[in-house]
Amino acid sequence: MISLKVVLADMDMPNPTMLASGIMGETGGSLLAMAKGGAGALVTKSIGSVPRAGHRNPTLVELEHGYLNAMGLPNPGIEHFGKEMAEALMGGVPVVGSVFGATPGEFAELASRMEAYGAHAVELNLSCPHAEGYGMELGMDPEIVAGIVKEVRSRVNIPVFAKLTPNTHRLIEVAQAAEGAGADGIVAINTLKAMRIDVDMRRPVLHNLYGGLSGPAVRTVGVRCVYELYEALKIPIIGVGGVEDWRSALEYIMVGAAAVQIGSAVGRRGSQVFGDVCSGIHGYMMDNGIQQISQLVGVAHD
Amino acid sequence: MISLKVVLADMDMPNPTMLASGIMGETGGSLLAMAKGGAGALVTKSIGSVPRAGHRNPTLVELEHGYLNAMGLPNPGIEHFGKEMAEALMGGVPVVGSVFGATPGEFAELASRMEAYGAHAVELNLSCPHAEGYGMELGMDPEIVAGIVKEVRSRVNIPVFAKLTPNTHRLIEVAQAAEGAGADGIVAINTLKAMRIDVDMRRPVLHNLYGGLSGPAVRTVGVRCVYELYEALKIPIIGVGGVEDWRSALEYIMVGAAAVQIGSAVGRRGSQVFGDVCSGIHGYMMDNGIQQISQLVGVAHD
Amino acid sequence: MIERALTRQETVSVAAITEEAENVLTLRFDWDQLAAPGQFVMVWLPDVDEVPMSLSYIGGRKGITVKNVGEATKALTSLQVGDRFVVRGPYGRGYHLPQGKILAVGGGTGMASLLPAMERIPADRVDTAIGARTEKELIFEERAKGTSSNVRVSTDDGSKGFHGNAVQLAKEMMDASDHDAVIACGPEKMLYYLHQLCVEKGIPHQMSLERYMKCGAGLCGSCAIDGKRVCREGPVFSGEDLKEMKEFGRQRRDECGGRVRL
Amino acid sequence: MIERALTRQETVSVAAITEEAENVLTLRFDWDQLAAPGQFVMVWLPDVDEVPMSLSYIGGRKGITVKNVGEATKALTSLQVGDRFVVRGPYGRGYHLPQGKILAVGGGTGMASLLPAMERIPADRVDTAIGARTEKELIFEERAKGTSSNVRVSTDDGSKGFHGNAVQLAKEMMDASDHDAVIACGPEKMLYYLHQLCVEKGIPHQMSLERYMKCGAGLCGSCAIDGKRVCREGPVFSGEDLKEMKEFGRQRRDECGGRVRL
Ligand SMILES: Cc1cc2nc3c(=O)[nH]c(=O)nc-3n(C[C@H](O)[C@H](O)[C@H](O)COP(=O)(O)OP(=O)(O)OC[C@H]3O[C@@H](n4cnc5c(N)ncnc54)[C@H](O)[C@@H]3O)c2cc1C
Ligand SMILES: Cc1cc2nc3c(=O)[nH]c(=O)nc-3n(C[C@H](O)[C@H](O)[C@H](O)COP(=O)(O)OP(=O)(O)OC[C@H]3O[C@@H](n4cnc5c(N)ncnc54)[C@H](O)[C@@H]3O)c2cc1C
Ligand SMILES: Cc1cc2nc3c(=O)[nH]c(=O)nc-3n(C[C@H](O)[C@H](O)[C@H](O)COP(=O)(O)O)c2cc1C
Ligand SMILES: Cc1cc2nc3c(=O)[nH]c(=O)nc-3n(C[C@H](O)[C@H](O)[C@H](O)COP(=O)(O)O)c2cc1C
Ligand code: FES
Ligand code: FES
Repeated sequence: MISLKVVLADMDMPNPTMLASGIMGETGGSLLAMAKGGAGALVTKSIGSVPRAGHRNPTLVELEHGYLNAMGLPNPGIEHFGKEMAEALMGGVPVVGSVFGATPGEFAELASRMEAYGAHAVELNLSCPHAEGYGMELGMDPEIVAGIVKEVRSRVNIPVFAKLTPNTHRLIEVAQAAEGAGADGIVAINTLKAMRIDVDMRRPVLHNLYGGLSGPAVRTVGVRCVYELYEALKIPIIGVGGVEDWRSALEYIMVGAAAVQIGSAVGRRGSQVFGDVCSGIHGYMMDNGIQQISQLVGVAHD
Repeated sequence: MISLKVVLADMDMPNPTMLASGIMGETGGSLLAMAKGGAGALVTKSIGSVPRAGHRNPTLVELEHGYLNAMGLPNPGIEHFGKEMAEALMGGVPVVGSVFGATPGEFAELASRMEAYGAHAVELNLSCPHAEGYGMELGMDPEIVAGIVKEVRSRVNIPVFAKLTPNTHRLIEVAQAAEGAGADGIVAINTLKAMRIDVDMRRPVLHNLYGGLSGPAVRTVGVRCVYELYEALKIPIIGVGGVEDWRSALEYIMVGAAAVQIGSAVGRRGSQVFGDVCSGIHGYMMDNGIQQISQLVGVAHD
Repeated sequence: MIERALTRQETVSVAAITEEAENVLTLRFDWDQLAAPGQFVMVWLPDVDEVPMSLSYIGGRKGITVKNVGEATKALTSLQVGDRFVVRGPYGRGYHLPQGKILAVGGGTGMASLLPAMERIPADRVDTAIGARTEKELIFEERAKGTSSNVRVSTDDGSKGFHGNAVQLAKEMMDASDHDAVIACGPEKMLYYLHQLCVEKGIPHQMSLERYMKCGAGLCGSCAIDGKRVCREGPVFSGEDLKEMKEFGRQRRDECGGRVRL
Repeated sequence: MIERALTRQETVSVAAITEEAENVLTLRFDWDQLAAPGQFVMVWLPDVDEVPMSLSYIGGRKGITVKNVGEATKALTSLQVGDRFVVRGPYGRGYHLPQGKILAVGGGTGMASLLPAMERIPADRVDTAIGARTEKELIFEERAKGTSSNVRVSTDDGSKGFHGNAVQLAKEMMDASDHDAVIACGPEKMLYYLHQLCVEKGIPHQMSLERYMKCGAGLCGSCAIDGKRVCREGPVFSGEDLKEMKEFGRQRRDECGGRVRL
């Protein structure tokens, strides 16, 4: 019997696809819709301590090969997010609460609120490239990252994932620091810092000037990062960046990802992208006589 | 009279388009062909001290939105390159000698050989992501870069350009170090470190495992880098990464590039891409009442 | 397998301006892009904002009809002929053109979204109810007459036509003759009661909704209503879709994604 | 403005193997990709190498005809039915099918590139000269007979057919009857003298060249001949192109890009 089941740091998932943070993850209803589409786990929008409107529009640019976004971490704040979590949990798959903060204490507080709301794990956004004082600004420094992970780890009993940025040559160091501080998994990659100019208007399109590049354009960068992480770490890695079909999901799995997250592809393919990826993987396993998806994790290193 | 002429660190160019290093730059004949296609200047393949075969094939992957390459710096060696330079110089546009080495002394020696061959400027490859001991391994450290630039600067009388990597969060620091050490211009960006897996074969496609991503996929990253560099530097910046038409060239110019280099687009569009970009820019200048291309440099910062 | 192709982003310039009513005007612009009735575009005014607007004209010369309600719409309604702005799209799913006799019900700027659909249906198959608070805010009455055999108007204050709201007028028109389908766009409260009415009478219907939109492209989730994206699965939803929505007519979201009671 | 679309990379498996001569065999594989006569593919054998190979069959079931000369070709000629390899392409510009009476001249594995072109021209318009060093190395004689009204063979050692080289044989055939065009593929020295002959006789001709190829896609420049990319502007060049080449027949490049005398 072919099985796509994954146990990710104690989290039981029916399949290795997860909704990536920030895409359709702000409301309980939209999270539920992704579970219906077949996602094996759901990551919420990154939630902060207080409501936040995010950057002014334009916050998104469509490119032929992906998207550029500078949403600026809009979110209703942790206080109001309990209702959304309650709804999302009805999807029957694990829900991972993504949080962002400026200090270890803020991260830990948010994480423990997420735990209280019933989150199966917490994901620390240490990698957003377009929100000053948050995200990537912290996530490029191994010591800061270790401090945050340690504090969170000591305050919650659910798995803690650290989501990292590829916008530095220190990715591996940072990941090892997170592992050393007790992280249960590494999520890579967040978006690449990027900018688009409107030549007619002679200015950057995004109101925030720069933003984060996602989608197929970043896939080869993400796959490279996961390959390198797999050689350097013992904890599981969750691959993200440009997954849009079963082949791109398997690229990540073969370089060492225990699971993959899908974000941008939801834009054009809708929630069924999760189901489509899974049935594609199932077909591949059938054709190749593979029973457990775990048999494929890391095979590209042999 | 509309003019596309550019004076780049004393180098007179008929237009702001240059051939990027490593594309059709290994032989005099192919460099000449790019001049015929309309390039305003030619950068040679990066040349080292001795002949080098580069990595074994596959050295290139075609993607929908670009290429992944790990050529591994194949080149005939500086000794044999004089003949190619002599031929390239017949193109009537400036020829920039690109060189790579492991030490300041090696760079300086190569640069002065290039000067002797008649190069109008020298470009230091501090950014190749797939050749051990060279390129990016040096180019992420401001001190190493300053040391190399200083040594080269003291040995040649032609302009010295430093070509930098985006695979680090220290790009600005590195560029400032190069400027401080006497560089006459910064070239950005080289390719992004990346990897592609063949899912059927379950292994990386490139024989070198990882390589460098180029083409439209990296354009928004390159534009962001040039935008940041323009705010931090006084010396001219040469933009490169995903330029394929006049709009993408103007994106770079508007964020502050004095000139642009074109590499990947030569693959599918051929040498006429230079002429096409220039006539497109000419049309834009006509429509917008602009006489000198320099009037557009950096306008996206206003 | 790709559901939707890339949308185009393009700079256009104002070709003509028509004042439709107090504080409402139509900007026409030439944009060579296929669009279906009911689709919308994201309109960017540099330095100001980027906001969603229904296409009120979908031929080669397109149009948006803007009501001045805040900063972005004020800037849009201040544009002059020749001024430039940037559009991306078209986005969303529009109306499926229904068979038989149609009743089109528009409130406020809702007529902007309906008219391109009405213009693709023979006039003798279309009845129209246009609602406004007062005569001065009434729009597109003449244009509706060109594409509809029977156009009636309601005003809340009775300053013109039927004295009452658009739903009451629609009920009267439904009672007066049989309709095979209803298409509607307007304030959500109006749509909500019209939906109840249609369900009661068993008339198939489609309604175009509005939600706070950021990306417009189906990613950010800010426009979600019961997990459906107004920018992608909508803005036009069928009566069946609407029936299943717990938030329809009851709740929207603010810019932070917080719940707001309607 | 995009000159060439993206080529596809795909895993295929060996469907059939035919031994053509000593050390030369044809691998057939099903690959659903349009290809023109004269185009080539990059063939990757994981852990070994990736090398250029002309397509010797261009229908749905494609083929490459490989001569074992080194590591990659040895590995290729050791494959069994069912074994897999990866192809990308097809690359390059093939033959423009000429009008009138054609003389096709193939030396060594050159016939592999010519046959798909010959098979698109009625047999009564095609004469063929196949050159080999010795009878044992002769390939595709039977296949050529199926698509050619007159097939002649030359061997350097006289072990079969005309005793001499393919250019001498071609001259004899040109003298014997009129030809409107020549197409040819084979060792560069052969092509060089054949080109001289065609120029002398004023016969339009096209020839497929080989150079050391790395990327195959028109970027790296390793295949350049007088600034032209054999992988993009070639591999098939016209007589006019060849006339302008200073390196044709004289010089090639090694893996480092260094000049090598032919
Ligand atoms: C699919 C769709 C089609 C629309 N078509 C039209 C139309 O044809 N004509 C027209 O006049 N208006 C239309 N609107 C509404 C229009 O987008 C808002 O009036 C406009 O965004 C207000 O911006 P502002 O800066 O002028 O006002 P603000 O002062 O920013 O806001 C006024 C009110 O407008 C709404 N609003 C503000 N920003 C947005 C946003 N990004 N997305 C949705 N609502 C917003 C909010 O409810 C807010 O309370 C449409 C909205 C949607 C979602
Ligand atoms: C457009 C084109 C079409 C070709 N078609 C055919 C064909 O139909 N049948 C066939 O048997 N051969 C063909 N070749 C030649 C074939 O590519 C080489 O024989 C093969 O690459 C040799 O590899 P190897 O590892 O076996 O030998 P090596 O031991 O690596 O080299 C043997 C010789 O082959 C040549 N060679 C090696 N690698 C390459 C390379 N990457 N590109 C070009 N030449 C190379 C060199 O001249 C070298 O001296 C073609 C070459 C080109 C450029
Ligand atoms: C519109 C948008 C919003 C995002 N918001 C978040 C976020 O809030 N937190 C986060 O960790 N990542 C966020 N991301 C990054 C994604 O989770 C993901 O890392 C990235 O987009 C690459 O994956 P993809 O190519 O599948 O989209 C966002 C991405 C997009 C496109
Ligand atoms: C096949 C290939 C070979 C390259 N070789 C070199 C090189 O030798 N030296 C160098 O500085 N950059 C090299 N580059 C990088 C390019 O010069 C350029 O920085 C990069 O490709 C981005 O530009 P593009 O998108 O226009 O290709 C190479 C790129 C490619 C695709
Ligand atoms: S506006 Fe972003 S998903 Fe609809
Ligand atoms: S093989 Fe690279 S350009 Fe032809």
